[in-house]
Formats: sequence, structure tokens, C-alpha cells
Amino acid sequence: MSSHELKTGPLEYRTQEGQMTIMGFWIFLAAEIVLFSTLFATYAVLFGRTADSTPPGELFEPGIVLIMTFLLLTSSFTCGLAIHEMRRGSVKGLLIWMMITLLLGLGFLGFEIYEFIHYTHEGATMQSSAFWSAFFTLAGTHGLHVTLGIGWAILLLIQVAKRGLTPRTSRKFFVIGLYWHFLDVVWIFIFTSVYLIGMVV
Amino acid sequence: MAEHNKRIPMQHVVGFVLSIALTLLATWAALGSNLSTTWIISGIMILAVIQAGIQLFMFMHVVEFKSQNGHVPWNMMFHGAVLAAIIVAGSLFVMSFGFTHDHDGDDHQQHEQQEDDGQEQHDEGEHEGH
Amino acid sequence: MKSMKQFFKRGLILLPLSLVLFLSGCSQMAVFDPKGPVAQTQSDLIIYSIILMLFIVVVVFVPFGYFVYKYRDTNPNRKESDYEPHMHGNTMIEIVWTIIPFVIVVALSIPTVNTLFELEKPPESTDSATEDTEEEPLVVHATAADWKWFFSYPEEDIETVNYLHIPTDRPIEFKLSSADSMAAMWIPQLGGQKYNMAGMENTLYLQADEEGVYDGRNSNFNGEGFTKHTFEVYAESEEDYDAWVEETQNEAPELSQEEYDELLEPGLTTEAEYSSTHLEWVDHGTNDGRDYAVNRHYDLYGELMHLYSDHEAEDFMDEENEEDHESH
Amino acid sequence: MQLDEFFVTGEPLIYAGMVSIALVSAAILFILTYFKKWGWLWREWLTTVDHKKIGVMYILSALAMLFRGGADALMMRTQLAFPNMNFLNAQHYDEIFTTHGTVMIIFMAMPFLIGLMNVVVPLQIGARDVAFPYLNALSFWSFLFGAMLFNISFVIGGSPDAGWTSYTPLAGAAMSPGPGQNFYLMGLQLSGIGTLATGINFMVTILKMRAPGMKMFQMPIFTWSTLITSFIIVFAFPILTVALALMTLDRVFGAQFFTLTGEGMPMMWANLFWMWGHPEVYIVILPAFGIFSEVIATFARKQLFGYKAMVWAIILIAGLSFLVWVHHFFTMGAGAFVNSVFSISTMLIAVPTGVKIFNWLGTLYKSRINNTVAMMWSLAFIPSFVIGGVTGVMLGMASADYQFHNSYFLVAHFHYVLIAGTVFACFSGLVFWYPKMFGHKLNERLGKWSFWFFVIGFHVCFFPQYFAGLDGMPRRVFTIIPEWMPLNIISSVGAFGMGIGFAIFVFTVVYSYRYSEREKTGDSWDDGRTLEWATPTPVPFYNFATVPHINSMDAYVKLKEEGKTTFDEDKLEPIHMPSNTGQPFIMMAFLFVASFGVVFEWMWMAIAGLIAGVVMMVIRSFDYDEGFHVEIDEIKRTERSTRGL
Ligand code: HEA
Ligand code: HEA
Ligand code: CUA
Ligand SMILES: [Cu+2]
Repeated sequence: MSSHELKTGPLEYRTQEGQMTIMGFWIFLAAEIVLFSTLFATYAVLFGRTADSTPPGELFEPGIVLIMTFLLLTSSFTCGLAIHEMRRGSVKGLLIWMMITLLLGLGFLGFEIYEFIHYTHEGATMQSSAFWSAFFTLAGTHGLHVTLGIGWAILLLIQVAKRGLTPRTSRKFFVIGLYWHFLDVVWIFIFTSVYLIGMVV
Repeated sequence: MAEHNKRIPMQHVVGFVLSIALTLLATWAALGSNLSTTWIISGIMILAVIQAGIQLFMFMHVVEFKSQNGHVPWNMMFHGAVLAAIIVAGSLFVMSFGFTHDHDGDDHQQHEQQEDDGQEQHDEGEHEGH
Repeated sequence: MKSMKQFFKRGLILLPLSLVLFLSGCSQMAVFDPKGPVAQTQSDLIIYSIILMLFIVVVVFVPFGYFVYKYRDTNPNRKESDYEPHMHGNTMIEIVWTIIPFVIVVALSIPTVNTLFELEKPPESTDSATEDTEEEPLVVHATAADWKWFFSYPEEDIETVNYLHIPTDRPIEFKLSSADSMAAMWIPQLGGQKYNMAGMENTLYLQADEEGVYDGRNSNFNGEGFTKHTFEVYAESEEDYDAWVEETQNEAPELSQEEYDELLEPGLTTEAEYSSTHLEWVDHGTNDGRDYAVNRHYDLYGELMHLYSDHEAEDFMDEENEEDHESH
Repeated sequence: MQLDEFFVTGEPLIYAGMVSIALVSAAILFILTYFKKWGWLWREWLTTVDHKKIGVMYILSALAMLFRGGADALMMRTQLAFPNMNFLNAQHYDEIFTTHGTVMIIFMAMPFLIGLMNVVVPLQIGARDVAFPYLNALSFWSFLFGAMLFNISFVIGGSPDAGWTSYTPLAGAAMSPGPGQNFYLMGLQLSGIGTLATGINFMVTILKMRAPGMKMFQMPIFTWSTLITSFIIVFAFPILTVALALMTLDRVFGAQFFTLTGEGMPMMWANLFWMWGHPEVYIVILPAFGIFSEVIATFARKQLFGYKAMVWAIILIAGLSFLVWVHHFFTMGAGAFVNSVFSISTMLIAVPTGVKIFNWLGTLYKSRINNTVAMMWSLAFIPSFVIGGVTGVMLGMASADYQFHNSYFLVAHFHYVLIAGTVFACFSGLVFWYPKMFGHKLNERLGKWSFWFFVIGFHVCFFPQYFAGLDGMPRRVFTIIPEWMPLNIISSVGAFGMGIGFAIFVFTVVYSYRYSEREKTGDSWDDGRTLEWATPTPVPFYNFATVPHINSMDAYVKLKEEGKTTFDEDKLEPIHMPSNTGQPFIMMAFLFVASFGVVFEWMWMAIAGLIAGVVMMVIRSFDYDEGFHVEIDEIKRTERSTRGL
């Protein structure tokens, strides 16, 4: 596997192992698209089936959701900056921007948890109706992905602090960068088709 | 992409500004404008797709050919999008007859596709009570 | 080689075998023994497709048998020219064997789509005597529950369990729904099935042209009692049917909600008839009726019946049914 | 929970099952200990990341699962042979057809094919392993632990009984309480993760690790079918993952997706299930098509006819496979328009499939057929599968399907495609590549006996079922009425014929292990066309000492014509290989514990298992093991001894 080493270009692409992992991760993201679209499809089909529970229009609040969206959009941007710093060879830049990204991500999670608790208090739970099951599962799966992403990124921060930038560590960061941006894409669709449409209809 | 040697990556900044702007636009369209529901929904969905494109092209380097990954990332994202469309639209198309909203009496919308095909009496007959 | 010959023979034997089975079986097999216009349409369509499929089978089997026989390495009559290892394809013939199947698919699609739309309407009268009378379909609500059938006649205000009577030569508009698990109403000799689902209603048009007793059943697996989830259809002349309706209206007891709830309990029951319908308090085909049975019997669905094929349940049902049928 | 609730009780057959499982396990433990094989087992198998060994483990597990599913089948056929049989009661019958269907498709057909892919694909493209060997081991263990979880339901807790399709609301918490259905959900979930990983792994392997110079349109056709299958896996399996998760939420956490209460929508399960389920049946048929292409070309000693058309047909079938799912519920009442759309898309699949059938016939034309057992399985496939295929098209005609649906006509259809397609391919491929895997051939004479028993038994078993279906016999009934008896007796006799065929096959394996000649050349059949035959046998763990430059299809035919081998001593370089690791096994063992916890709704156990699994992942993240290098001297030594230089 050492046969395909490159001497130039971004570190993460230099070994064949790096290239393969990144390609594999793109394929994994395609699977994630399907995973989330299945959840979206379920949500769309179960839309309006609230039985006796509170309809979403009464609970969704534009303010919080908008803040969450900005937090995540910004984190996606800072994550992009982190990877940019990495390609410039700056470990410090990478660490700083990545930590900012994680803080923003934590902020997002905080709001989401608050939101879920709030809905639960208003009587909208996973158990109360098909609609709410679908809502919590869709938003929750995204939230779970964010949580995992944060945990994963922390492990990588430790590794890069210990080892510096090598083909291996930079590949790992590049991959988590892709993951993080992807979660942003998913959120944009949740924001639009769950919250905005939920407030319109 | 010589871009990567610069201190501030313009591409990222532009992408960021655009996505914030598009988000605000979508929010305004949904909550502030008085367009009809259909227009709002299709409009904001298009905005979402554009935003997804921004993430993919400006942040995720989906067409970074020097990566030796060739067309794979692009290809996978494209087919992922096709599958997403099949799954979401297909489910709605196929499952729409199962909507049981007799309490809000608005079940005609669900049968649109079939009615378009000149099937009015049947679908209504078939699924009265939904 | 011995195996070679057997190989070749099997290909050839299958064909006539299938034909013989088809021809001898046609008159007996339920699907090919239609007793009404819907089943007739479907039977015709199936026979039409079988003919095309047999054609395809021949087109594949004959060259297959021939090649396997002729080009075997051990064939004593092999010629030098029988072997062309570098042949890689032939555009012309590849186009041909793409287009012909495509044409066959078109030839199958057209009648399929036509019948699909046709089946969503009440069958048109096939009998010239009734042609001008244009009768309205008879509406029957067929509700499945674990593991029995309720047939409610809203117009006539009667309800039967596990059997029903219908007049011949008149379309029946079945309103299908279920009190709990998903079922499918299938009366092979009258026509194909559709699902019964709680909280929604499907419409199935069937019609009998000949008097007789036909087997109907649930064909969609729904648990332990599935095998016994059957019913009987008595197709009879308009007069006999009317007489039966009147008799039931006059002599059968009314259906009370308590009794109905008891009947809904998962398990097997015998045939019964009532002079009122359960539609008065619940229509399982609507959103409000979807969880009626589950709410009442939630804890009973998991209970096992220990159903053996010759269990008392069956004997008991057979006896009861015989008594019952004297009145029909 | 009481102990007597925990263990399944009350049925002599189940007691017999428990006793035999206990005996077999004890025997295995005893043998391992007695012969001091624990270390060997751990070092050589449980920790291996070698694609060939993983492939072999897949195949052995799949054969065991075929035995289990087949035993289920024989029990069903016994019960159905005569009216009013009381061999099984209704409940037990329901459990058996559920486990039969699930085991056969998820734990037999797929793993068998994945096993063959593992053994063959890296060799065919001239690679030293798959792209992610560690992930590959993870996939295998996730499959095996998933399968074990599913299979222990037989003795602990009770088996699922809602059919392999598990339609809701029947499969929901209200109507199927207890752990049975949870076994289905968690068993499939656990093994599904591995399948998805396999899909990703093979896509990257094939796209990135081909021998230098090998273009996409020069890849062996089995590799092509693996690539496309992987593509389907990547896009279909997440749907299953979600569907299973949603039903788990329903059953364990009281959510309302598919329930009758809370406005849930039972139909949505069917929709999601078949969005995965239909592509799934093509996941098990496309690799089979690949195997048939290889075997037929090899033993017809002729280039595959219409290679390009064959490849495009696979691609087209894969694309269409995502557009036809509704044909499994035409009778749901979606209306004539929806049914028409899906009816037509379904029938269109006949066109590319027909192209493949005719191209195989084209390959036989002017060929020189060497009638080995592997070839016989492949030849038997063609006419048998066509019967299954054209009856599939009949099912695809929605308005006719109202009469076929849920009947034995359908049962006959899918056994004709699954057995004549997938199972024949598994046998064909196993016999064909057997010498590559084990260093000796299977006895041909015995092989023919098992072939004839199985194939004739197969037709005798399933052909009559078409007519039983047309006579109104529904699937999943546990007892038959007298009218259906003649057809069912014939069918049961056929099933036992297949049983004998399989038994002979197992005997062949044992017999050949003892008596077959050991392989000396790498090209066991003398007519090998692709690179796997260019390796020596047994294949060195690094596969290729040097990888040749490829510039044509059927690479090995060309090499042979030019009188070359893949081995070039001057070009030797140290080879980088991944090290063995026990992590995948341990990680999946923890997730097995977690899943077991979910099955019984013991949340402490589920959470503990999950945490342990996550800890394993963290350990993996910090694992910077670089593998090792095989030095030139060692390569030379190995090559000399295996190639007999
Ligand atoms: C290996 C698995 C496999 C394969 C390859 C297929 C292949 C096909 N299947 Fe099958 N199918 C199953 C496995 C498979 N199926 C299973 C497991 C079920 C039931 C699941 C359950 O309910 O439990 C099922 C059920 C099923 C149904 C649902 C029926 C019902 O529930 O009522 C339908 C309906 O359309 C269908 C259709 C088809 C078609 C059209 C093909 C086509 O791909 C076949 C194409 C092949 C040919 C047609 C033959 C060769 C072609 C020619 C020689 C060219 C000329 C031919 C023509 C022009 C017709 N299948
Ligand atoms: C790849 C998939 C696969 C395979 C290979 C098979 C193989 C077989 N199947 Fe199966 N089958 C399914 C997939 C498969 N099936 C599916 C998906 C269902 C639907 C389930 C559902 O409805 O939910 C089904 C359902 C199904 C039914 C319908 C049940 C019902 O609806 O009530 C029947 C009935 O005859 C049946 C029979 C058989 C038989 C006889 C075999 C035989 O080919 C088996 C042959 C193998 C052996 C026999 C090996 C065992 C050997 C021994 C035990 C050795 C000892 C024996 C002797 C010496 C005699 N199967
Ligand atoms: Cu709605 Cu059926
Ligand atoms: Cu299908």
C-alpha cells in the first residue's frame, strides 16, 4: 500500500490509504443521505398525524430555531477555516478553529435539548402521536450525529496535539470536516422542511 | 486551488455569507411574506437545495479532482440526491392514499396525482373517509 | 455422458409437462374457474400472459438444449468450425434480443393497465337480461378482525359473521377495513384480493354470475388464527337473496355493543347473523375507528390459542356450521 | 423475568433443539480444548484481517445457516404434506417460516455471496487485500453476531413469528408482545451494519485497488457485479436500518410510527421494508449473475459474449431495482394510476435480464463445454431461472397479481429465482473456487450426485406450487385442505430430495478433504481466465508478490498466451500488510451484548454493552498501528515453495 505515495498536494491525499479512506467516507455520506431521507420521508408521510396531541404549529418557535441554525452554519464555516489552516500546515490554527467549532456545536445541542424538554412539558413526546415520533426521531438522529461528531472531534484534537500533522491525522481531520459540513446540510433541510413548513402549514 | 495558501479563504467567507443570507431569506419567505403556501414551500425547498450545494461545493471540496478520488464524491452525492428524491417523493406518492384526516376535511390535496389523471370519482369513492 | 443427456431431456420434458398440467388443471384450479366477470377478466389476462411466457420459455429452452448438446466437449461429431473462442459479441443480434422482449413488455403492459382501471369500477353487466336495468352495486362492509369476518349491509341493516349472501348478476361493492391486524379479502373464484386495514377503507368490486357457494378467506398473514380466517359466500338468485335478507331482518337478534366487543376478542368464532350492524357505533374504516379493538383488547393479542390442525376448535366450528347451514 | 419464561418451553422439537445445541457446543469446546486449538483459533481466525480467511468464515457460516434454514424448510414441508398434519402447531409453524425466510435471505444468501466476493474479488483485480481490512473483519463479526442473536431466539425467549416481512401492526408491540420480534429487529440491525460496511469496502477496493492498467471495462464480470451490488447495498441498507430502528422505537420505547393508536401508519412499514426489500433481492441475484458469467465463460472455454452489454444490463437492473418496490403491495389500494406506474417499471426489468440470458446462450454458441460440476450448476440455472423470471413478470402485471398475491404462486416464483439463481450460484461458485480456497478440488462424481438430487428435487418441490397457488392456496397457512394434497405431497417429496442433495454435498466436502488430490498448480481448471488463477495455490497471504500491468480483459488468458506469470523476481519490493487484531471481534461481542439487552428490554445491559462498544471505537481511534512489511527474502521463499520454482 505504500506504492502510491505522492510527494505533493494536501497531506491527507498523499498516501493511498488516505485517498481510500476519504473516498470511503464520501460513500458513507451517500449512505447517510439515504438514511436521513428515509427519516424525512417518514416525517413527511406522518405529517399532521398528531392524534390528540398538540400540533407543531403551536409549539415551534422561530427564534430558537433561527439561533440554532446560525450556530450550526457558523460552526460549519469555522470548521472550514480549521481545515484551511490545516492545509496551510498550522496546527495551532487547526486546533483553535476546531475548538470554536465544537463550542458552537455544543451551543446548538444545548438549545436542542432545551427545545425537546420544552416540547415534552407541553405534552408532545415520542409516545404521544405518530407525528411527534417522527419529529423527535428525525431531529434526534441529527442531534445524535452532532453529539457523536463532537466526541469524535475531541479524540482527534488530542491526537493532533500529540502527533502533529501527519498524513494520518490530517486525513482524520479532513474526514470529520466532511462529516460536520454534511450535518449542516441535513440541518438546513430539517430547518426548512420541518420548522419553516411546520410553521407555515 | 492556490487559494489554500491565503490567510483568509474567500471561498469560505462567500459561502458563509451566502448561507446566512439564504437562511434569512427563507425565514422571511415563510414567516414574513404573504405568498401562497405552495409558493412558500417550493421556494424555501429550492433555497435549501442551493444551500446544500454551497456546503458541498464551497466547503466540502466535492469536485476536488486532485484528490485522486476522481468523480466518486460527486457521483455519490448525485446518486444520493436521486435516491433521496425517490424515497421522499415516492413515499408520498404511494402512501398519500393512506392519509386519514377526516377531522380537517382536507383530503383532496392528497389525491391530486391521481385526480390529475382523470380519476376523480374513483379515488374519492375509494377512499372516502380519509 | 449420462448426465448430459439427462440435462437435455429435462429441458424438453418440462415444457409438455407444464402444458399438460395447465390444460388438465384449467377447469379445476380456482383462479381458472371464474364465476363472475372480475375473476373472468383476471383469468383471461393470466392466460394471455401464460401464452406469451410459454413463447419466451421455448425461445430460451430450445437453443439452450441444442447448444448444450451440440457444443459439449465430448460430442463425437465435433467439427473444427464448432469452436470460436474469440467471438466477443454481435451488435445486430444484441439489438434484436433487446427489442423483442421490450415489445413483449409493451404487449403485457397495455392490457394490464386497462384492466387495472377497469377493476376500480363496478363490473359492467355481462348478462344481456340485466343490461338495461343498470343496477346499483350492493354495498357490503367487510371488516376483518382476529380471526373472523364481519359483513355489514348498511342498507338492509343486517350483519353476518364468517359468511355472507349475495345476489348473482349484481355488482357488490365491498368496503374493506379491519378492526386490528392487516388482512386481505380474497374470493379466488370471484376475483382478486385487496387489503383490509384499520383506519382506512378500500373498495373492491366483485360479482357472481353463477349461483353457488364460494370459499373466501383472508390471505394476508395475521397471526396464529390466520389459517382459519375464512368465510363462505352464498351467491343466489335475487329472490332467494331478498328472502334471506328478510328472514334475517325478522329473525336474527340485534347486535349489541357488548356482544360485538366480545366478538372482537382475538380468537375463532362460529357463524352468526344479526338484524343490526356495528356501523352504528364504530366504523373501523375511519380514523376514529382505527384503534377501537386495540384499545379494548390490547393485552389479549399475545395470548396463544395452541391451535392444532385438528384441534377441537375446528371440530366445534364444523359442527356449528352444519347446524347453521340448515337455515340457509 | 422468570427462568421458564426466558427459555422456550413446551415443545418436544424445541427441547430436542436445545439438547442438540448444547451437545454441539460442548463437543466444540471439548475438541478445541483437547487438541489445544484455542490459541490457533484466536490467532488464525478470530483476529484475522485476511480477506481470504474472512471469506472462508463467511462461507462456512452461510453453509451452517443453509442447514438451519433448510431444516426449517423440511419441517414446514412435512407439516404441509398431508391435510390435518399435527407435526407443528400454528404458532410453531409461524415461527418456522419466519425464521426460514429471514435466515435464508439475510444470513445465508447474502453472506454466502459476500464470502465468495471476499475470497475472489481482491484476487481478480490483482490487489493484496480489500481497501479496509480491519473494517472487513468488523463486517464479518457483525454478521456472525447478528446471526447468532437471531438464532438463539430458538431456545431463549421465543422466535419471531410475523413473517420475514414483519408487517405491522401484527409485528407491533400490541399484537406480538415479548422478545421474539425484538430478536428479528436487533439481529438484522446488527448484521446490517456489517453489510453496509462491506458495500463501502468493496466499492473502494474495486475503484482504487485494481492492478495497474486495468480499466473499468476490463474488469472481470464478477468484479463488476460486486461493484454494482455494493452500490445497491450502500443505497438500500440505510433504509432498512431506519425501518428497523423505527420499529424498535415503537416496540421498546412506545413510539407510534406503525401503530394503530396515536395515528400511526402501519402501511409505512410495508413501504419502507420494500424500498429496501426489493433492492435486496437484486443484491442476492446480481453477484450470482457474475458467478454464472465467470463459470460459463471458463468452462465453455470462450470469451463472454457481449461483455459490455452484460455490464450495462447489470447497471440498468440496479437502477430499476429502486423503482419497483410497490409491486409487493399492489393490493394495498393505492389506486390504478400508482399500480400502473409500478407495474410497468417492474416488467421493464425483464429486458436487461433477458439480455443477460441471451448473452449466456451466445457464450455457449460455438463453445467447447467442459461439463464439470460447477458448470452443471451454472447451466441448470438458465432454464430454471427463466421460469422464475417470467412468472415474476406475471406477478408484475398488477391486475393479475390481485389473484397471485400471497399465494403459493408467489412462493414458487421466489424460490425459482432465489434457489435457481442465488443458491445454484453459491454452489457453482463454491465448487469453482474451492481449490483456490482449500487447495484441493471437490470430488466430481459425488458432486454430480448431489447436483442431480438437488436440481431435480428443486423442480419437483416448487413447480407444483405454482398450481397450488392458482388453486387458491395461500402462503403461510399451517395446514392444508384435502383438495391441495396431491400437489403438496409431490412438493414435500421434492424438498426431501433437495435435503438428500445437500447431505451428499456435505459428505463430498468431508470425503474430498480426505481423499482429493492436493492442488499443485494455481490454475486448477486449466481454463482460468482471470487473475485469481494466476496466483499459486495455496495463495500466499499477500496474494501477489508482484502485480502485472494489465491491458486487456481476461487478463490471465493473455498472460498464458504470452507465456508469462504474474511473478517477476526483479520487481520485488517489501510488501506492506495490516496486522491481525482482536478488536473487531471484541467490539462486536459488546454490541451483541447490547443488542441482547434491547431484545429483553434490559436497559442496563443495553447501555453497558453500548458503552463498552464505544470504548472499543475510541481505542481504535487511538490505534496508530502501521501494519508490517514482508521482506523480500520471505517473499522469495514463499513464492519458490508455492510455485515450485
Ligand atoms: C433473487 C431474487 C429475486 C429476483 C431475481 C426476482 C425477480 C423478479 N421478481 Fe420477484 N420476488 C422475490 C425475489 C426475486 N424476484 C421475493 C423473495 C419475493 C417475495 C417476497 C415476499 O413477499 O416474501 C418476490 C416477489 C415478487 C413480486 C410481488 C408479488 C406479490 O407479492 O404479489 C413481484 C411482482 O411484481 C415480483 C416480480 C419480479 C420480477 C418482474 C422479476 C424480474 O427481475 C425477473 C426478470 C427475469 C426474466 C423475465 C427472465 C429472463 C428474461 C427473458 C428470457 C427475456 C424475455 C422475457 C420477457 C419479455 C418477459 N417478485
Ligand atoms: C434464499 C432463500 C431461500 C431458500 C434457499 C429457500 C429454500 C427452501 N424453501 Fe423457502 N422461503 C424463503 C426463502 C428461501 N427458501 C422465503 C424468503 C420465504 C418466505 C418466508 C415468509 O413467508 O416470511 C420462504 C418460504 C417458504 C415456504 C412457504 C411457507 C409458507 O408460506 O407457509 C416453503 C414451503 O414449502 C418453503 C420451502 C423451502 C424449501 C423446501 C427449501 C429448500 O430449498 C431447502 C433445501 C435445503 C435443505 C433441505 C438443507 C437442509 C439439509 C438437511 C437438514 C440435511 C438433512 C436432510 C435430509 C437427509 C433429508 N419456503
Ligand atoms: Cu387508505 Cu386505504
Ligand atoms: Cu420485488
